[in-house]
Amino acid sequence: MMTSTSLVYLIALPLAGAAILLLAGRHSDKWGHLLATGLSGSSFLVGLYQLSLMLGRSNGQRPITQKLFEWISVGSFNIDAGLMLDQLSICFVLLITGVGTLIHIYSISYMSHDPDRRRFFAFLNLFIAAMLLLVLGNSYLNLYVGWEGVGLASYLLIGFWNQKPAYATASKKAFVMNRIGDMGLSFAIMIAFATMGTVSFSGVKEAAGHTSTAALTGIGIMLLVAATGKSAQFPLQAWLGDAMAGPTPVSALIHAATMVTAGVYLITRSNFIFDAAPTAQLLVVIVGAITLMFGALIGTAKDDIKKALAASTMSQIGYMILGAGLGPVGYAFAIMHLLTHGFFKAGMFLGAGSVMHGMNDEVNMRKYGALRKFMPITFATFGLGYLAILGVPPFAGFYSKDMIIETAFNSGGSKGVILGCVTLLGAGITAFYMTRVMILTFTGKSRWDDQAHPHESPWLMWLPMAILAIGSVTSGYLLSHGDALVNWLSPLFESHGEHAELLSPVVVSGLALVMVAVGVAIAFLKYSRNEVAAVAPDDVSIFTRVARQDLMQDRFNEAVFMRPGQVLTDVLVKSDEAVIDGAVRGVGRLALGSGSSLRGIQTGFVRSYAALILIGAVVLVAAIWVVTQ
Amino acid sequence: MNAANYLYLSALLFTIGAVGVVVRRNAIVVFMCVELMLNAANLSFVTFSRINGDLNGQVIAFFTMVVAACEVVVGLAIIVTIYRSRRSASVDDASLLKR
Amino acid sequence: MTFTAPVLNYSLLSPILILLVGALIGVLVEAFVSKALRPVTQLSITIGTLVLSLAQVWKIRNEHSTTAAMGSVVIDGPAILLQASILIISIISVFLIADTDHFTALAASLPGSDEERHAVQTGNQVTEVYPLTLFAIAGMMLFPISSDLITLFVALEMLSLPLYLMAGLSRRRRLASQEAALKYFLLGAFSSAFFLFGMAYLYGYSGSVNFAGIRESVVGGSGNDVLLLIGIAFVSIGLLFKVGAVPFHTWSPDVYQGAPTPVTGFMAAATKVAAFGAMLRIYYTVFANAQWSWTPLLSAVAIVTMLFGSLVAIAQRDVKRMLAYSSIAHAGFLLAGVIALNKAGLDASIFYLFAYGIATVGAFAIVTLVRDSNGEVTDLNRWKGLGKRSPWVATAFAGFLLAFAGIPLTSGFIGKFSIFSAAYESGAKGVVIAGVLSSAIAAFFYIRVIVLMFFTDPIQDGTTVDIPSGLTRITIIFSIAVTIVLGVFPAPLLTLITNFATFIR
Amino acid sequence: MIWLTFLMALPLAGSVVVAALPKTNEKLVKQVALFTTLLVMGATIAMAVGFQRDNVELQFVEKYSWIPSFGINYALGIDGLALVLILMSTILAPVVVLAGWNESHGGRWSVKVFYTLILVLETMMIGVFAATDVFLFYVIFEAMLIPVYFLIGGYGTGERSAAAVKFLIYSLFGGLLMLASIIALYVMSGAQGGHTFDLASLSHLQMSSTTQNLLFLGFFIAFAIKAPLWPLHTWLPDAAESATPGTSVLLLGVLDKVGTFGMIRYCLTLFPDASKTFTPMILVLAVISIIYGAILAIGQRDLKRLIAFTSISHFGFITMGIFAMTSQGYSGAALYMFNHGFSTAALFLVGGWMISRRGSSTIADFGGLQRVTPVMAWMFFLAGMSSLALPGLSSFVSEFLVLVGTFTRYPVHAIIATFGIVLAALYILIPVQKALHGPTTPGNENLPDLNLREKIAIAPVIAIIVVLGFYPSPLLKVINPAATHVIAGLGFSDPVPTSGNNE
Repeated sequence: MMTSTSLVYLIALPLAGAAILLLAGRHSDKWGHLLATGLSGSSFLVGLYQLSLMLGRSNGQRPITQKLFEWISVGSFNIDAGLMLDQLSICFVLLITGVGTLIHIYSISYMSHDPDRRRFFAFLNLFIAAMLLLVLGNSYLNLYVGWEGVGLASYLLIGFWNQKPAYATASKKAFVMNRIGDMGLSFAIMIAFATMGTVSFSGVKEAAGHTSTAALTGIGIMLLVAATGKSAQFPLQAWLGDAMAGPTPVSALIHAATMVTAGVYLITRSNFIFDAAPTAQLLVVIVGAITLMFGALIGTAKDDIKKALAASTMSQIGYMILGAGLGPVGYAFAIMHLLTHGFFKAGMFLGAGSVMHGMNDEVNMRKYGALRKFMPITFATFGLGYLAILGVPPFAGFYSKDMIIETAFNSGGSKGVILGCVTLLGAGITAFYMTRVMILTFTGKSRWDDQAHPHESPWLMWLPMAILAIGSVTSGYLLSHGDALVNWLSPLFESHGEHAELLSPVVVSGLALVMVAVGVAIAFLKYSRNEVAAVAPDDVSIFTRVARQDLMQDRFNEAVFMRPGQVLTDVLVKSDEAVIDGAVRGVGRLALGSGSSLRGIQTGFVRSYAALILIGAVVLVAAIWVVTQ
Repeated sequence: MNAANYLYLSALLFTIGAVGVVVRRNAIVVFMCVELMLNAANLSFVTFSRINGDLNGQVIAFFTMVVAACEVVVGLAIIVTIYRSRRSASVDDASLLKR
Repeated sequence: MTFTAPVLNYSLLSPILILLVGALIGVLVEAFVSKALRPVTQLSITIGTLVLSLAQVWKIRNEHSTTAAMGSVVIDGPAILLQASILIISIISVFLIADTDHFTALAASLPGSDEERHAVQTGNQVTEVYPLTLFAIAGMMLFPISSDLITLFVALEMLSLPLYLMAGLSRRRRLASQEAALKYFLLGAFSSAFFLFGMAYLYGYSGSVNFAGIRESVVGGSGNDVLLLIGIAFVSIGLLFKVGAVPFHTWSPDVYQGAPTPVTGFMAAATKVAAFGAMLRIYYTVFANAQWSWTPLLSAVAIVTMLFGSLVAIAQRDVKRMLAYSSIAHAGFLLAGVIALNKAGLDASIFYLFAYGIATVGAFAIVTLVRDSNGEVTDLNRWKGLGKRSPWVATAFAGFLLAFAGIPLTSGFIGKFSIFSAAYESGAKGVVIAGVLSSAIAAFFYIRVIVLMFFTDPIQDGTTVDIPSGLTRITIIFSIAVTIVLGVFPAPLLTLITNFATFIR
Repeated sequence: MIWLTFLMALPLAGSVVVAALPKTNEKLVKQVALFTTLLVMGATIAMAVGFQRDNVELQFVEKYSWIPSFGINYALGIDGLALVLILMSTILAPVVVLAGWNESHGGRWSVKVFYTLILVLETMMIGVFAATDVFLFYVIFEAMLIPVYFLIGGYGTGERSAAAVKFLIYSLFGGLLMLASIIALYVMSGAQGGHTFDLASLSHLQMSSTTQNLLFLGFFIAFAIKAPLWPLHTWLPDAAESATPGTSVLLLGVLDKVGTFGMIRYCLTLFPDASKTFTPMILVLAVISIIYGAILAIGQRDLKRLIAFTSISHFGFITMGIFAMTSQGYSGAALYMFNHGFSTAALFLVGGWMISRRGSSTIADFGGLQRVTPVMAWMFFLAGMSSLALPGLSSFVSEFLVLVGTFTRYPVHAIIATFGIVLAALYILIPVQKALHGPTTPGNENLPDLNLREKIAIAPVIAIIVVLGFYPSPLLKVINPAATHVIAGLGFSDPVPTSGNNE
């Protein structure tokens, strides 16, 4: 592989930004946000430059690496701090830095009133750096560093307003649940090292050929666990909803566009493992399918605009995971959906942010309504994102999502049918809840109270929204035009022969559109016709209630993990004091007790002393007798 | 007559003395019992010197008497002082120091 | 039969003779010198005698002989070392005894009688304690070098009788002091009766009063073992009583507490050296070849003694009694050295005796300093916050305690290590284990005292630490110095002992 | 050049000087102490530069006869491991002095005594790692207790004397068991060609497996008490709770390392077979310590106790790495000892500052500090992150090495231990949330933030934590040769990857 010397700048620039802003402290309040934005932007430029170089090279020559220094080297465990840029990672680099920069710009205005804006930008830069390390690391261990780095950044940003206890708790929850996933990643690395003696992507890819399926399955499953943690997939999805505690730009960047998609990256990157471990691959698909329904269902019941979007994110990533689980045919489409989703979901989050901005941070959609007139640009950009996620041609979602649905159908056998139906159904439900969001927010009568003075956001905010909107319109077409992305990525995946087509693309699109139409229609009947209650009605079906509580995920975790854990902790704390320490103290008391009881021998009467001596004498004589016989 | 009998006698005397020390209360009597034990030992010395046909045993007996005499001096001094200050020669009364 | 005049090698006996002469002069001084001058005269005579005697010991250090007194004493390496130790310990103890405030003005007077009060007021202080001390020391010097039964017995009584009296000389709590004397005397006499009886049987077994003779018959194995065994058992009782081993220890706590503290210190230190010295000689030379009979018993006694001493010490509330029990535990450790029955054991025991003796005197010296209006305060609860009152005294005491506990960098540790390794080498693993265990237990109460002194706040009850007199100060400084030096650079002394200590038979 | 003796002499001389200074001039006392410790640090670094990395033999060897009659020598010498630990100790010393500038006030005795004890302790800290004569090691091992005992009992808070006694009794007990073993070794050496305490020659002793097992236990229990390993740990939380932060740093950061160091230096070297025999049992204890310590840390209400329990968990990792008998495990453990020193130091020092400002060590009494004292809050957060082994910080490297190294030979233990990292997230983030986040609790509104001295004190610690996270090679290069040497000496070699056999 070709080596490069400039990859490090991709990471170094934002990292420097974070360092400067954090160390300079208050001194950098004036210019901190500008510096951060600039650095993120320049990192984007470096990315573009690398892309141009890469385009200039032939397929085989495209991946490049850079060894920074020897990181850990003990016995046969040798890890270099090394970077690798290939067709897959460049997509992420551009997405991260591109969307990242836009969101930097957006935040300049969005956070302008926050006293800690500088710190916010420092964290954003930190995140960019960590995320880039995640996608650029040339071994699982380097990836691990970025993996937990983004976790840290996300923790810091979710808890950015951690003076609110609820927010602090949310950030903690996110970190801990992510750590569970990370544990999976470290297991995967350990197994890989134990079985293959290496943990670098290239090494593992090479060794995967002659490694037992059992080991590969183990690694695969553990990687999946990691992915579920980071990408809020079932069963580790519970943190994402609460993560909306963070400032909206954060939700847009980290919890919609980039970080949460890291799981998809991990699985795609590890294609050589999953291709060789069918069981693991099947599990991936199952997790994806479950999650996409899970998220969609939650989405239908949320009144908090950000949580609705979060649920949708969860569901969309479900699509991607599912796609990635479909093997070589699916990887490219998963990535494509990831990119398009990056655009339209980020766009919609920013839109939501802009709405909140205008409605002094009100998030309850039941308190919105008729905002179309007051914030037209927001409405427009959000609307385009809406069309994109619905998958209406020719918007981005149409290409990427339908591809996944089609591949699902064509993945063969009953599996294919089931998956296809699930994805179709998901599309329908998506249409329903997104329409609901649109209606509740922008149309109908206004339901807000007097304090709210809805107004359009300043250009610094709508400009990024506009750009992302353009992306959500065009990206799908551009990426799939002449299978651009598929061909671009194909060298990375050993593609097998195409499956027998169950349904033709046209049919799939047709079905999908029908489903969407149905979803939209239902939403219209339910919300547009009759009045929307300003407060969530209680006389709702049990289903709605459950959905409002995120399908009981928190209740479940609480009952199964937290409560028993707390009990165990209390018991141990008490027993440590009572049993272990008690035993020690017991020995002490025993010594003291026997001591004071032996004191009794010393009666003070000389005759008893003499008696003792006499007894001693007798015993001694007797003993010497016994001994010598 | 078999010399061994003298040994049995001395052993008997010694035992009587030892038991006496333990059972008697009066300091003087206790002390006399100790003297009895010493003389029991003397008896054995003499007997053995007879058995072994060697004079050292008898010499020791003399030494022992002298030493015993010294002990009497010291002993009586102590017993008398304590009797004067306590108005009692019972060893059981002297039990301030214990445990 | 013809009478052959005894041939005595006076120079070799001179250390003891000097002491006896000094003692006699002391008696005369007591009779004829005026009250005012007596204390200082007596003190100077005593010190002078001791130093002179020490000098003599130094002079004869290389002249080894078994015929110094017609074979009834033997002068050899161990003898020299032990005598020197006894003399050094005695000198620093006499410095404490010099503080007449501890001693009754008139032993003969009734406690609380006008007679006594008058004696105190007029400063009519009798000083018979000095000659008594010298007599005792002479006995102690003789005990470990005597090599026949007569001398052994006489020496035993010579060192015991004066101590009986000295125990009763306390100025305060005289009843207790007299009681101590009584108990010590009765039990001492009782045990020496056993001792004598045992000697009789040894004589009966071997037909010889001389150690060499007895040893020969033990080696030869001829003769009636029953006599030998009874002899060993009873002689052991006498010796074990003197060293205060369980179950023959009962006298020591009471006597230690009742006796005047300087005497206690002297007794605890010097008597142990003398008694163990004699014990080592007897077991290493006379009984060596009968070890099959006595090592098991002595091991058992040693184990019981260590554990008992340490355990009971935990429960003590009186510092002197605590030290008494700790000395019982140490007697157990020292017995391990006797059991070892090898060169290492001998060396270790001698080192241990010296180190322990010095530290003991130092510890009791400090006990003499903690007082209130009516004399010493030995109740540990009133030692609280001593570290605040007078840090240096408390620190010194802590030093001695750490030495007793066998913490490294103190003489106690080297001693413990050497004696345990010797015992282990001879295969007495059980004793070593018990020793380690009891050291752990012992650490308990030594540390408790340190906590009392340093980590608890003083209670205002008139407990004070009076400024040590010059002599006491010398004692304390000397003993702490020795304790530390022997902990850090024990090499010179150890080498000296190794080169010196071999019994000649 | 007699480097090691020189290193040991420096602080000792310093302590003499300090002791000689007037009690009243506290400022001068502190300055002298700080200067001395800095000097020692400089000297150590100078020595470290001269250390030959690839040489597995002991270096800077010194040997003088001390007690010939027992064949005891004053013998010093260091390998990579010892060097690393000595470096850690001597770097931590000035940090502690500077960080705890005022913690000696309000003690039972004068400031002067405090620093005298600290300096004496530093001498012993160097000696205990440098000693190559078992007797010398034992002497220092035991003597070290005394200054620490007085530091805890004299300058601590709360139940300080009880805690000090508990600490001392525990340690003495362990020490005496070790003494028994040492005596046995000594006697056996005498039987096999001359009494000696020289570690190298003792390691060649012939002994029956029973003897070896017993002697091993004697040593191991002593070290397991120091380290401390479950269930011999109960002294540590009390001690840490009562001791001053500085003392705690030296206690947990350095003294407890003597335990894990001893396991490598003495247990493995002297009793290779017994070590193998007991490995399964020890690994179980280690894993228990990891999980148990973590869970109890989660359950603590007192900040200092919490930190103490996290250390128990970390010592579990170290022990596991040592007895995994792989080069990764060993190097990981060795590196862990170093890193733990600094992350614990950071936690204790910053925690100590928080406590001294708030006047309480109950976590619930804090709250919202991030808004009141941002710098202090961030330092605490960073320290916490390094304690939960966040990648990019030093402890991650060591922890992961330990896990990987263990996994290759004992997968089950490694897997269970890995759950520790989730618990770690909890035991760090819970106090972080309670103390730093949320609304500012009444009474904390105007706590002062870190002053310049404190910033200077904590800066190097944080720097080391971060730098070693990305670039641990310098240390690893020093440790690795020793690692392979020891592992090979035990007749182990790293397990080979299984792949390739299943084609």
